[in-house]
Amino acid sequence: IYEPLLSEKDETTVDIGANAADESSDDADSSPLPDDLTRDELTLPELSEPELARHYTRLSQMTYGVDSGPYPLGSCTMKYNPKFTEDVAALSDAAVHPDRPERRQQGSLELLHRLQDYLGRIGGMDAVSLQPPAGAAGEFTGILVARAYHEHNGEGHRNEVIVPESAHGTNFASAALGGYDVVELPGGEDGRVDLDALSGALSENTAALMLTNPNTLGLFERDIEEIAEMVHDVGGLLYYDGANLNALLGRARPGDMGFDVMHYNVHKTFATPHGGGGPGAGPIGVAEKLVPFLPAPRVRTGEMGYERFEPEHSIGKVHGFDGNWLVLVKAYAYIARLGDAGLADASAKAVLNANYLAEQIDLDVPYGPFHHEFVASAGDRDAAEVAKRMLDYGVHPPTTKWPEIVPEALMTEPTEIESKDSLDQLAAAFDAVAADDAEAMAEAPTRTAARRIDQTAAARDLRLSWQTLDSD
Amino acid sequence: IYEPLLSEKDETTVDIGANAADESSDDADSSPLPDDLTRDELTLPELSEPELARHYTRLSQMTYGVDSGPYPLGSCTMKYNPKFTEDVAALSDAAVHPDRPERRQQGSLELLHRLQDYLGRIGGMDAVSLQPPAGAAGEFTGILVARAYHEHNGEGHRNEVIVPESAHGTNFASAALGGYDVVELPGGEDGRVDLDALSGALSENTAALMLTNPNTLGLFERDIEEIAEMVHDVGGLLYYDGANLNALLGRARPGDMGFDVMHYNVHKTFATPHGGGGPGAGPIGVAEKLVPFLPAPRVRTGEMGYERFEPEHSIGKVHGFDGNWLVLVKAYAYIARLGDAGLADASAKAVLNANYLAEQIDLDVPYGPFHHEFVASAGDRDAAEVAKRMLDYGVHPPTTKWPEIVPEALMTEPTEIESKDSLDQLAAAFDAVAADDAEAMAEAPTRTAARRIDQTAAARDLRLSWQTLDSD
Amino acid sequence: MGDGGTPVTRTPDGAGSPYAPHDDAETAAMLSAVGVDSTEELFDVPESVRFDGDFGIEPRSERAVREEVAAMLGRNDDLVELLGRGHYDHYVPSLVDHISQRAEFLTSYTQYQPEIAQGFLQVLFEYQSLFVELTGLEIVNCSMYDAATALGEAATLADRVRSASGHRVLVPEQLRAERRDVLENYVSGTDLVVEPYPMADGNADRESLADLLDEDAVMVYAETPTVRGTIEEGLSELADLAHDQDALFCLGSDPVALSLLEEPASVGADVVVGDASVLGLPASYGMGLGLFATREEYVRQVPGRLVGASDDADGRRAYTLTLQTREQHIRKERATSNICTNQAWVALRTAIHAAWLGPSGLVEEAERAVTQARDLAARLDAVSGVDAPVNDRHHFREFVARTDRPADDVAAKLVDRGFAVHAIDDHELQICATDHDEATLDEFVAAVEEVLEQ
Amino acid sequence: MGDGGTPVTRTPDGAGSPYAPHDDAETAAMLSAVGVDSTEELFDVPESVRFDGDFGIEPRSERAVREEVAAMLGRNDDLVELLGRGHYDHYVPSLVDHISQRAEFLTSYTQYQPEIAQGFLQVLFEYQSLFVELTGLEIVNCSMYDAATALGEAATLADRVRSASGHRVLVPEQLRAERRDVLENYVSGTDLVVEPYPMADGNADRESLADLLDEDAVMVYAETPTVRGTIEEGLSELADLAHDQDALFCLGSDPVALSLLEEPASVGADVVVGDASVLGLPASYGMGLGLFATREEYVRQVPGRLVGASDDADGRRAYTLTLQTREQHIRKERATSNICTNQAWVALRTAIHAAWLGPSGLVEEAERAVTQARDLAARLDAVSGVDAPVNDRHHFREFVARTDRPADDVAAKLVDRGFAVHAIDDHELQICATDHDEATLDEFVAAVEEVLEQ
Repeated sequence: IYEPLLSEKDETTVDIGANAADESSDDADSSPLPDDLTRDELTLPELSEPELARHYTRLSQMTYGVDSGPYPLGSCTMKYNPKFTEDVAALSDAAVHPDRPERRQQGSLELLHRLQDYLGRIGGMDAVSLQPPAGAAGEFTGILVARAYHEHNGEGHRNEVIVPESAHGTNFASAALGGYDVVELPGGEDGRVDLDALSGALSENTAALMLTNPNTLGLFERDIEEIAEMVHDVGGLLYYDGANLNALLGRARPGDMGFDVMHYNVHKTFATPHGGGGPGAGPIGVAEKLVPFLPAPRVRTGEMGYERFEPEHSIGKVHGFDGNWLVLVKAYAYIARLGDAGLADASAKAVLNANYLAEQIDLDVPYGPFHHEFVASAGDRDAAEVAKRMLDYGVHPPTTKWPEIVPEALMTEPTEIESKDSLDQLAAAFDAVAADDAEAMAEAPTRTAARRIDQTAAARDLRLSWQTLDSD
Repeated sequence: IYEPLLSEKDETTVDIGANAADESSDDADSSPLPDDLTRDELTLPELSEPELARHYTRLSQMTYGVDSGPYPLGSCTMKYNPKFTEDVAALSDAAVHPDRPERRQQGSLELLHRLQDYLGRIGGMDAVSLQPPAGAAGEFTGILVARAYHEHNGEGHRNEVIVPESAHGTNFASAALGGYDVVELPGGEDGRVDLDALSGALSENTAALMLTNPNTLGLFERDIEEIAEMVHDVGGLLYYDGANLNALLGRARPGDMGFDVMHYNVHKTFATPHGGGGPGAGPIGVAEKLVPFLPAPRVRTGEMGYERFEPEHSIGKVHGFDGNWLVLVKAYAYIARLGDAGLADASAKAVLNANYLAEQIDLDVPYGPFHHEFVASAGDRDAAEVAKRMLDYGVHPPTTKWPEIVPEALMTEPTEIESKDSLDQLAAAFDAVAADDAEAMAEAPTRTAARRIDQTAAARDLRLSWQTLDSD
Repeated sequence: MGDGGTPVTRTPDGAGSPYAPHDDAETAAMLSAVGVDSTEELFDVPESVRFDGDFGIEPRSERAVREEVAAMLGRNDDLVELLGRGHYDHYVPSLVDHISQRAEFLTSYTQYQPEIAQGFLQVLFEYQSLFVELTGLEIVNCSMYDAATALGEAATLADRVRSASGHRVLVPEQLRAERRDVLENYVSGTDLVVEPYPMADGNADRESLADLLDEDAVMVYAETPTVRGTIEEGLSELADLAHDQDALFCLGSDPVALSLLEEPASVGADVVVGDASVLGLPASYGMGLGLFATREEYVRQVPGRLVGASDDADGRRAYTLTLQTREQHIRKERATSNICTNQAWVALRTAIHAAWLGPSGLVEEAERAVTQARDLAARLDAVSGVDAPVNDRHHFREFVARTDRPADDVAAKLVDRGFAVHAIDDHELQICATDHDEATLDEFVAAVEEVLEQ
Repeated sequence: MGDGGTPVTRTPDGAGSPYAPHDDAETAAMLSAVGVDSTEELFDVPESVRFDGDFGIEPRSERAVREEVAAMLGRNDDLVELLGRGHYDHYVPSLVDHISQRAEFLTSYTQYQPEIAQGFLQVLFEYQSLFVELTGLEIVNCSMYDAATALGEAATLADRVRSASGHRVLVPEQLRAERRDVLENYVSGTDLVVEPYPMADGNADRESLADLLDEDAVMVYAETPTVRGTIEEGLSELADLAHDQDALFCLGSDPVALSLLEEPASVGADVVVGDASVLGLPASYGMGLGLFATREEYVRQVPGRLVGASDDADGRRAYTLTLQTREQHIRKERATSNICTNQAWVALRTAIHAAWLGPSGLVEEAERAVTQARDLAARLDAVSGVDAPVNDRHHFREFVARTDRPADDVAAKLVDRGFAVHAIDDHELQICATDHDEATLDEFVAAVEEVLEQ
């Protein structure tokens, strides 16, 4: 299976000035702009629609998605993306410009207002901003809100954000982007936050503790109330990373646990498609005291209907417009479809699936009890090789080698969409790989569109565009 | 690659009477019908949408379409199906019931009226009926119209329809379904109609001659005017099988050649998708003298706008409603997109492609000059085995073993949508197979989802439903 | 001005097919390889029949065509359709659209090369199996055009398989006229004649039918639900009457009704026909999907395509078209039918829709079709000047109501209020409810009240 | 009543997720394997933080949600939008929708396992290559969120790569306010400060900028087209001014404009940012696609994902994410950015749209954006009470018009006539034309005449 690049199919050079569209002008061959403002030529593939349709159809077939089979990437929450949400987002009335008068975009504003409300209820937060276009953007926004809060209270000296070592990498990066020093918190022996270590890390310089709950081992932080109290006692804020919220829907709410600010990953918890890496959306929710600092605009009901407004001490903006609108529409549709009971059942089945799968596989699975995910250990195998070999069994492997607290980690999150049969097949794939010999592992994958790809060469000899390729 | 049957994934029995939808009734468990009118139970797979999405996505990937690669099935005209025509057919205003008042379906009637008009101009025919839901249905309809015409003229004795041996099998079957005796006309040495043979076949019993032009060898019937005169001289009618119309758009029109009645295969010439076997649409066009016999209803403009009417001597109906509406919408969109010049270019490139490909391959290609298709001979190879081996080269093979006038025929119609590169690859596949050894041929295909399938066993040991399968 | 579109063509004069990929250099190279100077030389068409006019069809951009058709079809006024009589609007789940639009399914041809068509073949095999379950009959083909043509094919099958010669095909006098018209045409090339038998209160009048039947009868056709929406109550008796004369008993129905009603095989049906697109397609201006099921003994006389299970060279189960020797492309004028292109893609949609509903959903839909018709009829019956239902039967989806005022006039006034119903007789309306929500039906009942009170 | 829908759930109480496939028997078997009696036992949540309320969100059927959202969004009135200022409506060809809806693309994740993601990786590689051609820069990442966040990332990149320390980021005083706001937030964790430089007649005031620049400048940002739709005329000079102070020159543009205008690399751009979704998305309420391109020397400082070509074990070319050590999931707080989820699927749509247009189509679109703005401005200029364009520059898509009457009032009256334009100042309207057809623009000009004559 090999599909040539578009550039290998055609290369056409258009001379600028020779292709003027305005044929009614005196000189049909002249560009509408003076030469010094234009390029001389443009060279790109010029292909017909049938050729393009085949190109992209073939490429799609060389890509594995949730609709291809199990996709148990830990912390990524690869749920089924209901087809109807695509039709909802494709409604022509959704295709409007945000600068039209507010009176003439009441539909969009209403949807945003309702979604703000839904997310607030689900997270137990007092207010929600839908603007952040991804989870990491939500983290960054939350950090900015926390910083604005501290500065507003004359506590601008707080310069540290505490992040557990098992946290998602974005937590560290988002805190750093927000100007904070990151204090890494070592994990406790039970895989959860070590209260002593936390105590040692907390200080008058603590701006916030960022926590994922359940954490990346799938473990609920049982001491969450005490943690919240400790953080609040030193004047810090408690941040909830929503990546694992699918574990708790209807069972516990970050707001009720004492979190002051959180982000939601709607492309995880609320099943909007991951799209090969994005777009997602990372709305944030905050407790009352942080509401005045939220990004602008938010949406509220006014006398004329729905309207935008700027919170009193708003941090300003984190996206050029209102965030990833189409994603928000899909998230609304998903939440509306499931309702209370559906959301609660999604979590129940997600947690059941993780526990069942952990039970079925032969590998060592330390810690527990698990919620939506677990981390198995490949033992004396290289987890990355195990993953490659799993590809040969027709499934997507787990997240590998992370969190580092488990040696040769296989971080596994089946989500609620897998049936028992599917989990049994997935377990069989795990076990088959565990039984494979070293040669099979080293050779893997053998049944995929491409064999093992040389990562080192890719990074050493950078070829990042077709312009860099030798014509081979 | 293997995907279990739905029935192998789940089997759920619903007891009738235990599942009443009307929960407000006194007895929620009772069926709304008396027992003697209902079945006792229903057993079918009960699966969730994620499971179904995967099932069908996987099955789709085990299916080769035009968007997968070259599909040069002779006489099938596998053109690219423009994506936008799907969006046009999916318009919610297209989803109406035909029994609504005519005043309230002016949009649908206008589209049908315009399409009648377009097809009439393209075929050079005086009137068009859009009702036949497929090419063979069009043939049958044309035969009924011809019969009605003869009967109306007191010539009900005419009981023979002449069909060249190289004609599509549907011609024979449609004429027979219309109650006619089929007179098979042997082909001439040049692959075209033998005028002497035709002369011998024609008589006062001749109702019609059915002709494909260019014929299934891709050859234009150069003597078409003489043929028409001969048929008309004995009082017969000349029928045009539109399967190969893609060869002539803008170059020649059946009406101008003397044909009295024709069908159009919109799923061939006008690029509506074949959908794994249908639906298509087979509108018929007729010369003036046959107009009163067309199926009812047709569409015309009246005082109140567009209206349906029944032609004076209408044969009645050949479809329960108005034919394959969604297909007709797509055909309209395609014709409107291309216009005169686009249609003419489609034929030019279709003919160029066939001639170029015939030139490129190593196999013997008798007869000529070709229009949109040619028939190569596999020589001492079995054409069916050649086809199986071509699958291993990633292309769809031609139609095989037909027409029988060419030994081990490979009837090849690339259509205008293939690029030179694509044709070169297709030629390479032909030639590679020609060079393969007997073992490779016998083993083929080896690179497909299924290996060679046992046709004999399928017909001998009929298993036509999952109910007949042993649980294996 | 801005059209957001690619140029109509890649040929220099702006006049070619956007779906032909050739650029000038490629065309030139190909012409040279073929040995001609222009594509026109390749057309072996005598000058005398050359077409040198034009069609007068202007090419438009993709966007322009989309807007043109949208505007045109926009002239189909917004109406709540309470229409049925053989064509029904149902909500079709998004999954059906998304899967059926996948190019592999949509753009493939008939599965003549099964090794690269296993996916579509399996779907068709599953479609066949679904209807084996619903009908109890062993043989289901993978599609006819619609219910009417399937009925026509049933009659010619009856003609072929009946041991003794015979001529009469008996059909209900109350039958959608177009369905009978199509049947008449399908048998017009045979010796068969179509004759009506009387109905009693919406269902078959068994006594009259018994009187009409003789050994010249080839087939008896009945429907459940009938064209008036009634559920036929004496299917076994009808079958017995037919079988007593060595005639085939053919039943018309649909997959939603069959999910709840008696299994056709168990009441003696030899053939089941009907419109299967009540699942899979929304209202589509009458476009349908012809269901055709029959007994195993007639398998070699079945029209249309059959998918069978077999094994591949590795011994794994695989699917293929089978018994193709019945078909026109092999058997020519001795084929069981002329059908070639069928409705496979609609069958795929129907199979997906049925699978999405599952047996629970199918039964639920069917029971709703009964209760909703019953309840709506009762509500209309309460309106002064309306009697509903006219027939003292169980109904499915639809029913006939009698109006004191002329039905045409009532229907016209309802249309002005946004509701379309059938006016089938001077004082008879026919009303069909499928997925209409309660609020819509409330508005409809209110509109009927308003119109009748005028 | 009829809803045409599957039951909300498969759980017996009618209250579960329709996307969880478990039936009761399966759930029971799984619970038993795990060794608990109910799923609730699996939640290791202390009682004190257990949630025992409800959200108050009613589940609805698929069909009900579709209808609800359609009705809700229907309250976005029908308007002809002549709106731009950073977000543009373009016709998106059907091919883009059909391909991007293919489940393999839509439902896949970041390509951490490249062996089963070659297709998406190749599309992203082609996306990168497209912008390498359009910008002349060697490095293009495969997406930021939007133009504003890409600008923010450009500033932090400048901060990282500049040899000497410095603090000032100079941006046009005429800049979409939200874009500047985002930039301010992106640099708020650094020592950088954002300062405006003056504009002269819509373009950068080079003399004033030269006066403002000193060695403390880290980056100079300019746009072409500018927020007012003018085409910047002195890009090389701006770049020289920046480079004279060892500052990076960052240019904001978009793929359609870049198809016609000077190649950024050739005028000295070090970074190009912008909104690439002018291809690929129609108006989407501001949702976009952040373009980010830069010079090869900064490749290890680039934010976001990069796809590179490599070889697989069989020696065939294959694609993979590369240089991931820059990224947050490996480098944590020392990453070049916190971005993880990006806009890959929009990038795929943009790549398809651009490929569909091809170079001819791209240049044609760009030239149309120039001539259409020019012609529309001239027509409005002929209206009494309107001067257009205000800026004596070449324009791209949009331009500013001065109105004698208050702009707010004119805009409001135009909205009442169905046309939305920007009122950007007391007497300034901004008007943007993309794929509007001639008839629509005629109606718009007539509406302006009508409003101004009142």
